[in-house]
Amino acid sequence: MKDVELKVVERAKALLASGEVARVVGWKKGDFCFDPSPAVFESVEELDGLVYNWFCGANLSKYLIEISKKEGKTAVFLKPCDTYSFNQLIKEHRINREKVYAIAVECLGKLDVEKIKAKGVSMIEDVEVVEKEVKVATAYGTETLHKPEVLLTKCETCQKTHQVKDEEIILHERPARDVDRFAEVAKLEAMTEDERFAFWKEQLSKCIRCNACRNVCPACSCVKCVFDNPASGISAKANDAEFEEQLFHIIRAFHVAGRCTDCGECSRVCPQNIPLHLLNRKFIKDIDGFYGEYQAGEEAEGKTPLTSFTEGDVEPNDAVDGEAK
Amino acid sequence: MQRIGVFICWCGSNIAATVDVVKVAETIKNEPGVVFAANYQYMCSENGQQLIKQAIKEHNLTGIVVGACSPRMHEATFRKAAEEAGMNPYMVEIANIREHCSWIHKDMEETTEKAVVLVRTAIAKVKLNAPLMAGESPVIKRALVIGGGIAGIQAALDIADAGFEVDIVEKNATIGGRMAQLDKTFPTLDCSACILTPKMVDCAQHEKIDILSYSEVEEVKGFVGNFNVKIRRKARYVDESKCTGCKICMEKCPAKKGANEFNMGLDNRPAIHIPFAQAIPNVAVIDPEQCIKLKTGKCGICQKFCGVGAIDYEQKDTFVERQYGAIVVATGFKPIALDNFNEYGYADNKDVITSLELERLMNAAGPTGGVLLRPSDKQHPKVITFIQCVGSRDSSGCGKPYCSKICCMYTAKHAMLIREKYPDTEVHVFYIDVRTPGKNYDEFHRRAVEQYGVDYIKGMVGKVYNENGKLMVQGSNLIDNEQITIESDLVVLATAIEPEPSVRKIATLLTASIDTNNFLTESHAKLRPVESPTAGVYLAGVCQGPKDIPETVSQASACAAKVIGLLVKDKLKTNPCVAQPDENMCNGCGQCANVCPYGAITYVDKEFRLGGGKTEIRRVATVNPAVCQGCGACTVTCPSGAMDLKGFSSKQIMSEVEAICKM
Amino acid sequence: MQDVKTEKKEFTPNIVAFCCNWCSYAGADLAGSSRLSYPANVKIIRVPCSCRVNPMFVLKAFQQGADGVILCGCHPGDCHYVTGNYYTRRRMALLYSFLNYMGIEKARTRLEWVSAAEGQRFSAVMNDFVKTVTELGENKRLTDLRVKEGE
Amino acid sequence: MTKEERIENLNRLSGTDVRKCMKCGKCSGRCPAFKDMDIKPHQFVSMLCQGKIDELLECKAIWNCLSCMACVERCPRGVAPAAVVEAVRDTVVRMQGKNGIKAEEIPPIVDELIPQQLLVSAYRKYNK
Amino acid sequence: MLKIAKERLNELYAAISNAMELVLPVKKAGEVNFAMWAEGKEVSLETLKTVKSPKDTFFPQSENMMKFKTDGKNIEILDIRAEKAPTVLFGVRPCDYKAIEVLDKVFLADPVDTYYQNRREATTIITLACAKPEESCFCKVFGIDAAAPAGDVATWLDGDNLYWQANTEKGEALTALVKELFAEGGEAEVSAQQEKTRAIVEKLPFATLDLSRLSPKTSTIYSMTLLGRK
Repeated sequence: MKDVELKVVERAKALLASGEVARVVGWKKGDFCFDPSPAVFESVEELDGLVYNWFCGANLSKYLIEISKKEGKTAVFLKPCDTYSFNQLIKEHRINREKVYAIAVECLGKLDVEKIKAKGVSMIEDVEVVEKEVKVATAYGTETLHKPEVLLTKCETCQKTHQVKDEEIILHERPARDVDRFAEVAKLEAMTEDERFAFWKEQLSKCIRCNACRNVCPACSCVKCVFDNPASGISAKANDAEFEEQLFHIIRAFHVAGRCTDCGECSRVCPQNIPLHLLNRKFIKDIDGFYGEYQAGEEAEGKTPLTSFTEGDVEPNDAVDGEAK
Repeated sequence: MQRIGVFICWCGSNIAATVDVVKVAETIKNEPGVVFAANYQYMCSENGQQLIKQAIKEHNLTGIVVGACSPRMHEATFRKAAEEAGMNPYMVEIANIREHCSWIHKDMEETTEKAVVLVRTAIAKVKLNAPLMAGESPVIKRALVIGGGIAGIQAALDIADAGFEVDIVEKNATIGGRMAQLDKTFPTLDCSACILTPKMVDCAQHEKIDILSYSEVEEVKGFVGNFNVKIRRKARYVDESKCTGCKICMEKCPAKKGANEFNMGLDNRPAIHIPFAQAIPNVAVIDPEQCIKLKTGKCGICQKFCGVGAIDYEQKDTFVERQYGAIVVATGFKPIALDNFNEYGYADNKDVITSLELERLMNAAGPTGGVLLRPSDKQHPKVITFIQCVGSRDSSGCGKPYCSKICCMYTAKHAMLIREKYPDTEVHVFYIDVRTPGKNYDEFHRRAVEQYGVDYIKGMVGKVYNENGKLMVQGSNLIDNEQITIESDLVVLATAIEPEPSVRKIATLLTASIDTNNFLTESHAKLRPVESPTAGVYLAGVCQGPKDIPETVSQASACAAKVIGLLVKDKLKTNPCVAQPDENMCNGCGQCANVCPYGAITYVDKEFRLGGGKTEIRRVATVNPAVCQGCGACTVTCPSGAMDLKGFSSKQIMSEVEAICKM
Repeated sequence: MQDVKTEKKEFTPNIVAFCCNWCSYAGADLAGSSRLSYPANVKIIRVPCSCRVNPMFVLKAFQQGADGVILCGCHPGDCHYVTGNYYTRRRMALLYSFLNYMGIEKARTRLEWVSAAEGQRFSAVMNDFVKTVTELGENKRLTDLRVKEGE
Repeated sequence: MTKEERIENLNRLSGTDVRKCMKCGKCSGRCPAFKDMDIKPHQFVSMLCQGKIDELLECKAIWNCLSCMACVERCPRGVAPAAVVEAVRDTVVRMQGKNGIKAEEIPPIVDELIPQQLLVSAYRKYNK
Repeated sequence: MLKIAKERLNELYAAISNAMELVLPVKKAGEVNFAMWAEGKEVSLETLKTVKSPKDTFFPQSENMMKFKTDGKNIEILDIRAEKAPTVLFGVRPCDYKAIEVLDKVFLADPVDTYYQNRREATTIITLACAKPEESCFCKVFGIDAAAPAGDVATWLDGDNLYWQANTEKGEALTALVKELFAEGGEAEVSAQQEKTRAIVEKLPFATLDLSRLSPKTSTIYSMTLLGRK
């Protein structure tokens, strides 16, 4: 992974130095090795702080909404899943394509530090991954973990490829894999109504309305969100009753339905670890079932499933779990 | 603070019978914001409206709620009354406590409670109403008539006589429609062509009328007063301006085997032909499926013999785009197909014919030159049996559930004409009920029975079968409780009629609502029978329901009156309840334009001032109020709720929901 | 059927119906004028087109104590605004399936196409829907209990 | 069983709504067994509709009906006269307490006079 | 110093919640947060940090401030502040307790927030010392001794016992209620754990966090208000 990081830093410095771009969007080193955070680099010196390691899970495309409005071009590093969000934002005229230089960067899956800590590993200093083995160097010695167990949830079912690139930095080919990303959703659908209600009631009751999911979601980037707008009738800052917990997540999932690229950021950032991706994936599974395979963000133009129709669409009364019952 | 007046209508006893109107008015009196509450027998009456006007002035009300019948009935009335009293007409809300409450619930306590809730809901909405000004849009002083039958011709003539330009778009090569195929017409028995052709000539010569024959409507955009219609001029392969109608080409054309639709396929016609003698425009047309030149490239005889060089094999469909203020639909009808009725043996016996085919056989311009001969062996039929209600009044799914209304009269006409011309012919009519209502109709039918001795048998025919050359018509005679079989030479089926199938496409183009039998639905069965719910679209003739010629003509004139009433106006009030984006919240994401059926939404880059002197250019949506019809599809697609609908804003509907659920 | 006033007021559902102005509202009027009764706890809100109904309204209705929400519109192809009901059909198909996924009984939400000429059908649909929701009982899963107790 | 119950039972057994009949007589017009019937098919429908069932229960016609369904097939209002005849016949048989027909009883009574269809329908309906 | 066997903690919780409402770290759907205790709830004292800070009990995201009755046009307001039941906040980490102190400086300073005050007075805080601080802990920088927390009652938890030391009258009053469940002693085990904890705290990466890298203006505020000033 270090070779890729070197190439990333080198390209970033070259682009910035040559003046081809006015700034570079990447990940900045945090206090530890496992907490890099998205950052804008505007000078070559700053780029020393640029990192690309096993914990760079953040999706950078959303930051380009504001940054692409600035003068001059912006270079950005996009993992395969980020490119779908990038395309979707171009389709919605939120990012100005000409002002962005997209560098497709290789990704073999990112790690989840909470899962590593949950395995009892602490005082982490460095991480190295070889094939399926994760070697975690800590103050108490080196631990070896099995990669699939500590991957970010969104990477467990990832079959994504780069959709857009002006340049690419791919040194290792990713082995193709066949994973059913709807397995969890199907499991929930198989439950009885009461079980499903209990499951979601328990999960959503944890929600503290910190809006992290909304603030990180590329599809959820309204200039003024309906929950912040008192005139909308459903504006609320806190879930003071059970209904608000459901209302917030149902409306948010509905607003991104047909536009969500399943990038998994919402689940990654939720402090209460609510499996929010299972909500959006339900809509994706239904849309695929009712109206045919559709992956948001594959193209940068055209209509989404909710702004198009066919004469023979399924009737709502019999439409359940992707089929007409 | 809102000062709201509430008026509860008794509607005579329609509401007062099951709703305690006094109690409703009392309970509503102490609703927050209500300063005046009254109830009256007839709110929509003159002094009912006077009560409103007086209350507005006296209590200087800011909004009023009327608990009465459906808003679709009197919303306009109460809005006009409020306007005359100086209040903005859109500060009026109606609570439907008749159709949705008093008429459908029995228990007094329950209906009163519901009435209070419905009125409270209307109050919740009116509190959030904003005064709206109806916009205006220009009216294009030209009408379009789709269909050139008697309905279309009559409507066009009346409109043109009022001085407005009219375009008639006719699918076939000539106008005249179904009536041109008839021999005589009831109840006066005067010859159909004699009363139709003069009107056709008037149309042709009227400087205000433009006939677009052999053409179809391709696309309709816009709305009442501003329709933009694209018309496809199908290729005739004959130049209309040159052809003089001399018919030499018809004689010379070698491809004679085409089935002559005008004579219901009973005889043939050449590939190049003029449908019938008095055709308007009197111009030939080439049938591409039958013309040897167009199919194989050989021949071209008609071009050689044409004295004026009007034939042009390269002619292609052309498109014409025109603007209209109003559209009259007069697409007419056709007899239903009889595939589901093989018990009458129509498919396997040439001598089992439909009434329209009989019209052609009896018509002088028909295949037998007006002499009634059997299609099979051209013999004169001695015994003719008529069978009524073939396919009509049939709810089993094979036919049409409705009564086709005109068959009893035209069968009586046929029976009388046959008995009069050929007195030796035996005529029998199997019927379920003879339906001849109206002026001189029953007397007409009785003449057929009493003066011309037509044998009417009450009972339906079970089946018709061929036995050594004779047509055996087996049916029941309910009066004598017998099953009888009549040996007949000719069997005439009074076939059910249905609207022209192409009307379905036109209904979608005009967003005119249409029922399951393909008849266009009128705006109100009794009060607005000739208008479609879609503003600016009018219905004439059988496209709206089965009717005979007198009714069709009167409906056509009624349409003309309505169209003239519309075209006289220079400006039309447009619906003010249109979409309105809030630029500060708009993401410019383009989703709303995807769902707008009228293309009313466009995007512009606009400069916004941020804090500290900085500004920002953002792409925002704008709505053209003249084009937007206020459906609201865009308001739901817009995630941030920037797009809202005036008159039905999200906040208003939310407050209605809250008022309804508050017990 | 004996109407016992005294016995405990057994559960009567509270139903919110969104009806489109051109077809289903006219169908409701026709049901009224033909005196085709349906339970009084169905209350109708008029919207220009079925495509005007935002999932927020459906959820707001449930929050305020509705036990069932039904959305009526023109038959696909008959919509006065040409394509309005096609979008409604997709939106509600996804919303209803999603609510069911969240454990809300599917029978509480319903969409029916009723034309202006189908007064009979409108009354039949409403009677059937009230029966279904009554069997389901009070909506306890998607509601704001404080509103219910009149807090 | 009172008369009302009998009428109600007949309506239920026939599975058809006799009030939909518009009295056009097409069923009788198609009935091959019309001549041998004392009560004609259209009369079965109208008499059940008016509740005059006593004559129906004594009539001979219920045994002449071949169940050929010619009347049902073409009725323009979707009424099924043959089903009414069958309901009456069923009621008559039940009233007599006869318990139907066993398979082994059929061979001896088969001959070319009795239409094969009659036996099949008898077996289908009365083999309990 | 009192002590009680770990196995008997449930009895302690039951005893406390008879008298007052008991709020402590409860694990629900995989996450630990402060919630009302009830029989059968999974209490998780081992989890170092709950997702949300316990200060919520004093300053919740949303709370009913008043009730009103309407009949027709007139409205009647009902005050519900007095209804606050006495509460026990159990298992508060030393750093969270410092957070509460910071809030006190804001809400209890004039003009006093009566809602906050109402709750604060009705609540007895039982702090729980840390045994295994994590690498991201920086309590030392703010003068917090992870091994010897303040609060109405201080407690320590090791393998088999919970050690209990009341510090204030409120603490004494609560101790009186549940005294019979406890046994005397445990100072030795407590001081042993304190040594180990303090040793770990020294080695933490943020032990000597240099606040100056924050802009000078903010660092003075931190030092002035937080570091040990009462």
